Amino acid sequence: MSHDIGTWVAALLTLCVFSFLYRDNPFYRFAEHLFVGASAGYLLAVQYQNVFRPNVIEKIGHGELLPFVPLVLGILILGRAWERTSGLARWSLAFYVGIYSGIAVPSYLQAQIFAQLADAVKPFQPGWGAVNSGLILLGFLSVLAYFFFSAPHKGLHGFSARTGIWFLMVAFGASFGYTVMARVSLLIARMQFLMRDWMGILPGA
Amino acid sequence: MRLGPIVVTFLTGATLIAIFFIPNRAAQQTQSVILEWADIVYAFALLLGSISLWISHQKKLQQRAEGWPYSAVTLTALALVTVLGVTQGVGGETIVGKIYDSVNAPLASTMFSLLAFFIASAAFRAFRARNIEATLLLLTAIVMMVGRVSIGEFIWKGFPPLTEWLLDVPNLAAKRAVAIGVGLGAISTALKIILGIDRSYLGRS
Amino acid sequence: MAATPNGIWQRILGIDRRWIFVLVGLGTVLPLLFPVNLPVTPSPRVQAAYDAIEAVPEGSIILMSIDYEPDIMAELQPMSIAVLRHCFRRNLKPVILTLYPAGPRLVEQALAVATAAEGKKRYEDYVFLGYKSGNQAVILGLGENIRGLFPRDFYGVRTDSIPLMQRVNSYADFPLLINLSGSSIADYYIRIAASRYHRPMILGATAVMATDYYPYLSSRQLLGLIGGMKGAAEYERLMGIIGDARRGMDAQSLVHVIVVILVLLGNVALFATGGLRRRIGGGA
Amino acid sequence: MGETLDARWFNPDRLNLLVGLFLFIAFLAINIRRAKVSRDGLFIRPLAGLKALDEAIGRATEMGRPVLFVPGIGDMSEVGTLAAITISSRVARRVADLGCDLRIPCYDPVVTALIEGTTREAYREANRADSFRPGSVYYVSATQFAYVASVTGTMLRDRPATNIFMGAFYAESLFLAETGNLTGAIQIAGCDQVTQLPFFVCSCDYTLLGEELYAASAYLGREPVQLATIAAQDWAKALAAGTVVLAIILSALGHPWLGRLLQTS
Repeated sequence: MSHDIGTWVAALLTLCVFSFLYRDNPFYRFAEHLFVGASAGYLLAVQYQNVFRPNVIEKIGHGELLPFVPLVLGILILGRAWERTSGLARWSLAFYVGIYSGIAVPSYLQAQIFAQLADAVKPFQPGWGAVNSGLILLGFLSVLAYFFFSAPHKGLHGFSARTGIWFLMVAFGASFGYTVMARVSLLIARMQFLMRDWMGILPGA
Repeated sequence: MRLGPIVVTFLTGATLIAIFFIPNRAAQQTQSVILEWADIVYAFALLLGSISLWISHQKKLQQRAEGWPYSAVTLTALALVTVLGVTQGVGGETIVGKIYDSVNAPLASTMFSLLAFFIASAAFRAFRARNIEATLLLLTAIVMMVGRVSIGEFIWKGFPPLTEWLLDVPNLAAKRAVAIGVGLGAISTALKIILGIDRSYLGRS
Repeated sequence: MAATPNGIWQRILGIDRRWIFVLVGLGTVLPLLFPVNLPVTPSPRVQAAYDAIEAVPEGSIILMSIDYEPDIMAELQPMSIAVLRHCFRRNLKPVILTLYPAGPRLVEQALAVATAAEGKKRYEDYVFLGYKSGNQAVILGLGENIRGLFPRDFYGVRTDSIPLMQRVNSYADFPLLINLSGSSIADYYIRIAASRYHRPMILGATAVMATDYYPYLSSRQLLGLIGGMKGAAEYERLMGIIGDARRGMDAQSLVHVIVVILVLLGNVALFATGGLRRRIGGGA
Repeated sequence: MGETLDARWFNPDRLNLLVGLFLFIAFLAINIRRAKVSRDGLFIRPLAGLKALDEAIGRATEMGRPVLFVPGIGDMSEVGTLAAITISSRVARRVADLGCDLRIPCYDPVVTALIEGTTREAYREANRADSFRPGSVYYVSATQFAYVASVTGTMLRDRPATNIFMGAFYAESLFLAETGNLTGAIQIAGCDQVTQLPFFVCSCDYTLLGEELYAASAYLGREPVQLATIAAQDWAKALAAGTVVLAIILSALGHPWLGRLLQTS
């Protein structure tokens, strides 16, 4: 058994969460509420230490004026706390939404559309590879057809949309199968923690 | 009254799109400053959220509502971690760092590992060969689950290449089409906001 | 419709899900206690990642971003250790950073294991810049002025004064970028470092994320891809070392087999009770 | 690469992207015009999940139990979140009309502030401003599994009759959907992360796949201009498909220039 308090706390909380598998119970509920409080507090402290202090307090302390702009925007957002000042937050939110919408447009255009298209137009591979290239093209076109909203799924369009669904289902199955692996890995690591670091019944470090 | 914020969104959004096409150093630096401002606004939003979290649990505590002792847990954790983190820092050697390692980290990884159990029960319940689509999903998932681990190779040498093929051909085709569709959807959603076509984020009028 | 032989199948269909949980739990614990060490064969993508590191000229400085938190370290930490050891073995000099506030502890842990195993020293063989907030802004900034972005390293030393750092200041100075990521941070690196700056890039991701990045492999935006604990185990195999990833692989196999058997059992039961025609079961 | 490019005011390597952007804006403009001119509006294929949305909210009202809306764990940099905000305002409007209880636990604090505003507005529009409960839209924690722990707690203890998951979801998808399945709620999901879709498909009654999420946000508005954006996307998709086929044929004939036009940096 471990002699470290931190390990004991971690192990007991681990067991509290595992108890959820049986059913909702006070131990799980305790862990849940502890987690919400501790994580919200941690995030707040991290933001203070890594964003607010260096980018606002220290810069203003050095006589910079520019940080007053986000400071004011930030204070406006706090207006949401009261009904009467709630409308003020709109300005900061509008700014914030504008930023991320603006970044999204070119980024998605480049990485998700052009890069994918550039790859999709590669010439077919020779020999048997051509069969795969053809299947990829077929799948690509039929899945696009499934996501074509301006026409009903009838006739040729309906047929290709249905083929598209098949490709989608295979992709979903692949994701599901792959995910099983990831989740089991996490469980293995938790068990390694309980059995090795806490109970000390597994070898290795 | 709503016009102001809409203009703000348009200007920031359009500026960030433009910056993407301008390699000029001044433009790139402007982008960094704007993103830093966004971070500061986020920090205030986090403060706002944490205040509302505090108020709602305090209310439960005061009214002795059902489960109020749990609210006390959340409040204590929130206050403690925030105060310690702001005054003493959040690095590995601080108290908050230790709390993080023995409370937040194990809770998060154990919650995450519960998915290993859920994925098994979901597979058992929902993977039923009811029609072609469901059967394709089920078969692909089974091949992936068996083929990606050592035992798959043990059973049949062809499993690993088959999983590779599934990922490289049908999966790639479907994901590529979805990526392009999602990319277009994302661009149009972002453009709608920048151009003021969709104002729902401000509360429609 | 439920004749006597159907009774048992009906009961299988209606089994309490907690029995499934017990099976999964046993399937994880038992192989850890009694390992049989099933063999691990490297996949082409992991091999490609390995080869990409092999292809970098000895002595080069490479950039490494380690971006995950403890909740998924099970999948990525063994990978970080294996990749770091590989770099050290090849005498490459990683400049490491993290975009998660909880990242530094994990990076330090990984470095402790890797440097001890390969006998390497801070500042001579690697630099750890520490954590910087602002995800995308940092990734953009790395293309501009790294020493400006990180005036001091994690241990408070001025980056301008570190000889290793004097040789690098933007993506262009690194022949290889390695990102070990548990989130969409990987997308930003692909969009910015790999696409905009054309940097050769290797990605280590969780098993779930990995399938999403296959398209980038065939478009050569990624040179190699290591997915999850299995990928890490394959990498350990290529390196000829045994770490936590390879130790977990037996349990991995057994649980997969359990899930597959459950699915088959469910379908047989459904077929036997005529449920296929009646459309019972399922959440749909 | 940095230093030499600094003084330029345009990156010629991105000309193709700029052309693409203007082309898409042109598609938008043309379709908005078409939508305004045409009398019956544009045809947009109905989405099964959306029809179910109304029924599910109605069912919660009949049962006297709350509706739970989960906007995902994306921040504002993910467009799925923008769609979730728009959808939440439509759902809030419907809920306000029917007068049932709504819970919207949020992960991102900025998203919380936005949704709080749109929900309040939706109640006002329905002339039910007084029945908006200030605590119904609340921030939980921007930590993935702390958020999940709290939301699953809400599912188990408040027993919402309808769970709506819309936005960007990651590993928590299965956790939320399985817990919801256990409580017997009607579940409708929409997600733009392909890797998470199989879990929603397995555990939810209806799932909007990929870009259907974005389409839903436009569709729910039922305004001609919104529908026009879907049509514009379809044009772009048709163009993409056509380009791919043409480029492959051209390069087979020895003219790879079209493919090269798509390369960006």
